[in-house]
Amino acid sequence: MLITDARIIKQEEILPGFHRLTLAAGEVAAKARPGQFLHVHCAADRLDPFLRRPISIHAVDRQRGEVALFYRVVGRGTALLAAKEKGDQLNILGPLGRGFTMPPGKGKVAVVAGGIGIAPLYFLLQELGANKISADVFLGAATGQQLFFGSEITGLGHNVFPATDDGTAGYQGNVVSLFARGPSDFVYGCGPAAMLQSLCRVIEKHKIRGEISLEERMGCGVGACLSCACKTRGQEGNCRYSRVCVEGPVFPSGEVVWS
Amino acid sequence: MLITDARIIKQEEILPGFHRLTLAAGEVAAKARPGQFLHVHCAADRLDPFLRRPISIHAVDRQRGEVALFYRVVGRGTALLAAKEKGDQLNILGPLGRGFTMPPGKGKVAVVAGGIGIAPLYFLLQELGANKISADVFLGAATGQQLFFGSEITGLGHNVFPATDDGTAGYQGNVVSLFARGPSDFVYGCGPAAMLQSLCRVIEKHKIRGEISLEERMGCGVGACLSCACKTRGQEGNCRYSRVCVEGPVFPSGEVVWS
Amino acid sequence: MTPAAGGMVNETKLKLAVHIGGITMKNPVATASGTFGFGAEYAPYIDLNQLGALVVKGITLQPRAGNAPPRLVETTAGILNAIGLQNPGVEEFVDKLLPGLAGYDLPVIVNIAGDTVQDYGRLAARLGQEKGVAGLEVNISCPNVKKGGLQFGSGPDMAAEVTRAVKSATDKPVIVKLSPNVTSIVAVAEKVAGAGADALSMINTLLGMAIDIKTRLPILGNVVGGLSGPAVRPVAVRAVWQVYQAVGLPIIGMGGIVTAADAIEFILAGAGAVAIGAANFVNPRATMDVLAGIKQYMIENGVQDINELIGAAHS
Amino acid sequence: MTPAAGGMVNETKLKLAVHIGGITMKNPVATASGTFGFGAEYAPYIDLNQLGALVVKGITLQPRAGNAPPRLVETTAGILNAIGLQNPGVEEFVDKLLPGLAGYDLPVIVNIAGDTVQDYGRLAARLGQEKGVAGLEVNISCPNVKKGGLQFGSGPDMAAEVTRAVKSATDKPVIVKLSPNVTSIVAVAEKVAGAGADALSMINTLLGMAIDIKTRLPILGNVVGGLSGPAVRPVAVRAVWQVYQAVGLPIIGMGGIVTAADAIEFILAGAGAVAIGAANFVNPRATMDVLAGIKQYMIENGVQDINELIGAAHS
Ligand SMILES: Cc1cc2nc3c(=O)[nH]c(=O)nc-3n(C[C@H](O)[C@H](O)[C@H](O)COP(=O)(O)OP(=O)(O)OC[C@H]3O[C@@H](n4cnc5c(N)ncnc54)[C@H](O)[C@@H]3O)c2cc1C
Ligand SMILES: Cc1cc2nc3c(=O)[nH]c(=O)nc-3n(C[C@H](O)[C@H](O)[C@H](O)COP(=O)(O)OP(=O)(O)OC[C@H]3O[C@@H](n4cnc5c(N)ncnc54)[C@H](O)[C@@H]3O)c2cc1C
Ligand SMILES: Cc1cc2nc3c(=O)[nH]c(=O)nc-3n(C[C@H](O)[C@H](O)[C@H](O)COP(=O)(O)O)c2cc1C
Ligand SMILES: Cc1cc2nc3c(=O)[nH]c(=O)nc-3n(C[C@H](O)[C@H](O)[C@H](O)COP(=O)(O)O)c2cc1C
Ligand code: FES
Ligand code: FES
Repeated sequence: MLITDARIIKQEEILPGFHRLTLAAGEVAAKARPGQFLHVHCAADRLDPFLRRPISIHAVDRQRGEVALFYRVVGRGTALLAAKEKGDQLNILGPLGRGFTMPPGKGKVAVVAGGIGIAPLYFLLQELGANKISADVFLGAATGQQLFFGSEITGLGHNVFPATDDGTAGYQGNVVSLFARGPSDFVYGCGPAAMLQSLCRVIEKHKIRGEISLEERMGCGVGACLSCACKTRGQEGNCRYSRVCVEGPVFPSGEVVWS
Repeated sequence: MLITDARIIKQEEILPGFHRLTLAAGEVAAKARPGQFLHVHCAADRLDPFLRRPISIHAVDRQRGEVALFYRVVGRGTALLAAKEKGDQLNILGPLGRGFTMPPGKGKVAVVAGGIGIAPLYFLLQELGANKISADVFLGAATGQQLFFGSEITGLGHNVFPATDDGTAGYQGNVVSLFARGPSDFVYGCGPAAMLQSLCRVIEKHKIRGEISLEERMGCGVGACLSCACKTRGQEGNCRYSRVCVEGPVFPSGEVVWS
Repeated sequence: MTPAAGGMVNETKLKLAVHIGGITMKNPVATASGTFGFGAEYAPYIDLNQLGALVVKGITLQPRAGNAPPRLVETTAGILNAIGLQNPGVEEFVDKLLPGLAGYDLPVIVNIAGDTVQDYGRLAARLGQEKGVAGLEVNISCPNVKKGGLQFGSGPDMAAEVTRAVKSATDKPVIVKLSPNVTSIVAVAEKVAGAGADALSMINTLLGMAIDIKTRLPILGNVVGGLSGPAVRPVAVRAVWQVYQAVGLPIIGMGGIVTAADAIEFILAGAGAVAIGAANFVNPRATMDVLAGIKQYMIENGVQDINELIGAAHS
Repeated sequence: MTPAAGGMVNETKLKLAVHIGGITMKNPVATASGTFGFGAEYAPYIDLNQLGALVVKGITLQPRAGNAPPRLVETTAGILNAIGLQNPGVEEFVDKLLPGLAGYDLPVIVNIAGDTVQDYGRLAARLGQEKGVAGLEVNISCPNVKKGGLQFGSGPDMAAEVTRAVKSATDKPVIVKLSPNVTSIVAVAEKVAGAGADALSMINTLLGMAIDIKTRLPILGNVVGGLSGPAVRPVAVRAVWQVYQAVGLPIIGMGGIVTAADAIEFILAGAGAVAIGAANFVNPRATMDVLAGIKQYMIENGVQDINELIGAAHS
């Protein structure tokens, strides 16, 4: 819950359109939990684009007081972010939101990432690794090139199972289908809405449990504006709109109501 | 009447807040006449600020195909312009407007500049010099430091008479009062509205002739929107609104109706 | 409606022509009145023949001097203007300006404004005689004049009366230009349609103002002015959407269009054509860039005929 | 009026307090309803005690689920929202949320909205009993709900009826929040004043919409939404200017305020206080930054008492 002018330490274009940005932000690094996000002011010198952009915390180095973001350039805000250079300041709000919880028992843990969905999951994998929990990581991408951070994830003590739409690497097809072949006891997921919906179906079918990280257009990022509504099911089965920025972005898979 | 993406060759901060910008723009250099202006897109990548900014053509080097602007940072547009660097592109529209005419006879020529008003007059002095016409140049500024281009103007074959509000250089006081001590036969003026108005009074009183360059807020810069209205007196003494961007920015001193 | 699956489009056979209340435009891109002068001002920058239509500056019966400066102030992503309908009057327009446009192959639409209902009728009668005039755009929505202007556009009945006066004075197609400064633009549109308008255009500017905190005075000579530019686009798209849903007339949509994507948003909302206003000031080739972008969108999305897109967002 | 010549101002004795229809604000900076939650959301970022007033999210009699997402879309220098008045209902508000605000030293203004005139009266009666409520802001201008909302704000008579219903149900100060989506905001303001309102606030959002050109569908779940942010500021300043000139009530001005300069523009136009809306999203400390900038302006311009600036642009 900080407003920080963080210095950019590194801006790497990992693939055209995919950037990793490393910030010097000691307090944020100390506080951040996997699944939380930063509300980033991509262009503090202008009124258009007007709003901040939510970007997950991708990796944290508490020793060095560094926080990394991993993002895809899809519009004006992310393009402005990508234009920033080492040494520039970036105004960030956060860490915000409810992150992932640690796996409840000793069961098998899986992590399912679709495309840029690996962004918050990587930080989770860092934490799981630090807690000596080894996960099966299902990495999905359009094409082999976009299977990011495979070796780093292995290095953290996890097993990587790649899937690509075009079959250029690993399993050819949908990453959820790959995961569905031998589901685990607890699953973490992040990726496009359609992928998460089918992941939730698999989770339900196999009566296991999981947590998924959602996206919605955000205004404030702090729970004040009610813009980031996502339909959820309460204890008693009644539906309501929850705020992705405060009650999420991570939700127990069973809570999310898909339309 | 060109739209050009011109390369910035030089961006010099002559004094804090006062910049000279040199552009590679051969066609513009070839066409430009003293007193004309460019309609400059200070930030082509954004919608805010939205409009172009009119800036006079300050100097031209036809051989090298270069055009220089001299401007003061007063707001967002000029601040964005000042942030541009050598090698950047600048989108310019022009040369636009009606410039100065050459002196009608063999009489004594004076040039009266108030502050940043020297911007278009310098190009005029280049042309007068090239035509072997030597002018008395009355340079006014708030303080001695801001008496720009004195030695260059002498180098062009003119006589410089400085005036400063604080007396740190030359005559202490208003540049128009200095000029009024021995008015010439034909006068060119540019500067703040109040200064031009008093210059016009002197011109009228001494029954001489002159041309002054006006400013008004501009939309299109090409005569289409009627934003840049300035009250003028026609042949028959009737008043109407003229367009500073097309009928001006240079007007015969007697045509301007001051309110 | 779901988009076509980016299929077979013959680029050379793209159908761009649209029909706006009896006026055929070779493509849907027009100029917005008051932002493009009388055409000649932009002829050095674009080939006017490539425009779908040229809508000229508002014309009144008598010459008008316009408002005292400043007439323009930039606001966030927009501009406020208070020109005050400066124009040479209809006679000088017909004598001196219209003939210059005869050489171009494009419909010339004349924007007209009056102080009284009779003025509108007289202007229509006078301009109705001119072969060079393809149609009239009736400006009942100018916020920058003391008399007339907005007053005609804000009451549905008054708007209908002006429409009838114009329609009964001429056989030329009549496009009525609506104001967004009303409680219900649909109510005005319905009455105007009932009064015989052939088409509608929208939006004129939003009433706004700006104050200089240094002088502590309003900036515009006229105190209030009309807001246009990208800032107002969402209001304009909504107006087109609502009116398209309620009224069967063709619509020329405008308000903040800068790019082809903006123009397509209007077309999907229900505009049969679009007009480019303030964007011309920034990019004198804006109309041509928008047109090129529309073509590209059609090719990429498998749209052979632009008419397929009109109102397509009403699923 | 010409500005004072930057004279003797005692910085420690700046007079910032303003009076809005019976509510004393220690400074003129409030929060805009719906953009600041119930205060707690921003407590980590600013000291709420420093605010002139806290205006909370719109409250209805019954809980409301709100509209289907997407509820927000960014436009050029603005945002469109269609939240649909999601709120826990007045009882839960009074039980769970209001007590949390008791510890703060600032007037809490509750924004209320109803489906019927009776709803407004009931809400006023219920909230009128609560000591923690300093005043009511009557939202007759929400464009994002099917029933009520804008419909109450667009007709002057309806607006007056709602005002009377609220006034007769409570002794608390009543601020009526006006919509810019009307032909004459002055006409509505006059009727509302006549019906007994203690103050006015303006503007609520402008009705707008956006269409996704890829899907060819409206972006917002509710199709249309309310436009706010810097884009609308000129419209809001104009509304304040016009109403200040015509009606004697204190005004809370809002719409696109981001900086202190923006706030001062509203105050010069006639606003006795200002509210910060969408700018909070970008800068959670926006209210505090605006307040600091107002103080600086006062010092630089020799203004000892903020009340000297209210309406000062009406020369
Ligand atoms: C909690 C959270 C965490 C996120 N983490 C990451 C991350 O780690 N890395 C990353 O690359 N992205 C992440 N995103 C997505 C990221 O916020 C958007 O890509 C970004 O806001 C787009 O901004 P832009 O200005 O570049 O695009 P815009 O120009 O705003 O939009 C580009 C396109 O995306 C659409 N769009 C924009 N925002 C959203 C949205 N919220 N939901 C659906 N469609 C949208 C627009 O309609 C448009 O088609 C996250 C989002 C949320 C809510
Ligand atoms: C024909 C012409 C030639 C010019 N030549 C030069 C030149 O050579 N060098 C130079 O430094 N400047 C020149 N100017 C002035 C220059 O255009 C403005 O300084 C510039 O547009 C300000 O832009 P900005 O975005 O920096 O300031 P803004 O943020 O737009 O405004 C800053 C301040 O200036 C005021 N302002 C802005 N534009 C005008 C205007 N046109 N008239 C009166 N007040 C205004 C604003 O209200 C504000 O107080 C010229 C103007 C014209 C019309
Ligand atoms: C400087 C200026 C002058 C205008 N003059 C007229 C006019 O004479 N008649 C008219 O109907 N509309 C006039 N308009 C309104 C435009 O035609 C158009 O409706 C409006 O600007 C919205 O489009 P835009 O946002 O693309 O500018 C004028 C607009 C501007 C900016
Ligand atoms: C997300 C959002 C929610 C809003 N909710 C309410 C509301 O519940 N009641 C109300 O009267 N106004 C509501 N408004 C309008 C604001 O209070 C304010 O009038 C408007 O946003 C203009 O101010 P701004 O431009 O500073 O945002 C809301 C605005 C936004 C952006
Ligand atoms: S973004 Fe404002 S409540 Fe979530
Ligand atoms: S700026 Fe448009 S007519 Fe001069």
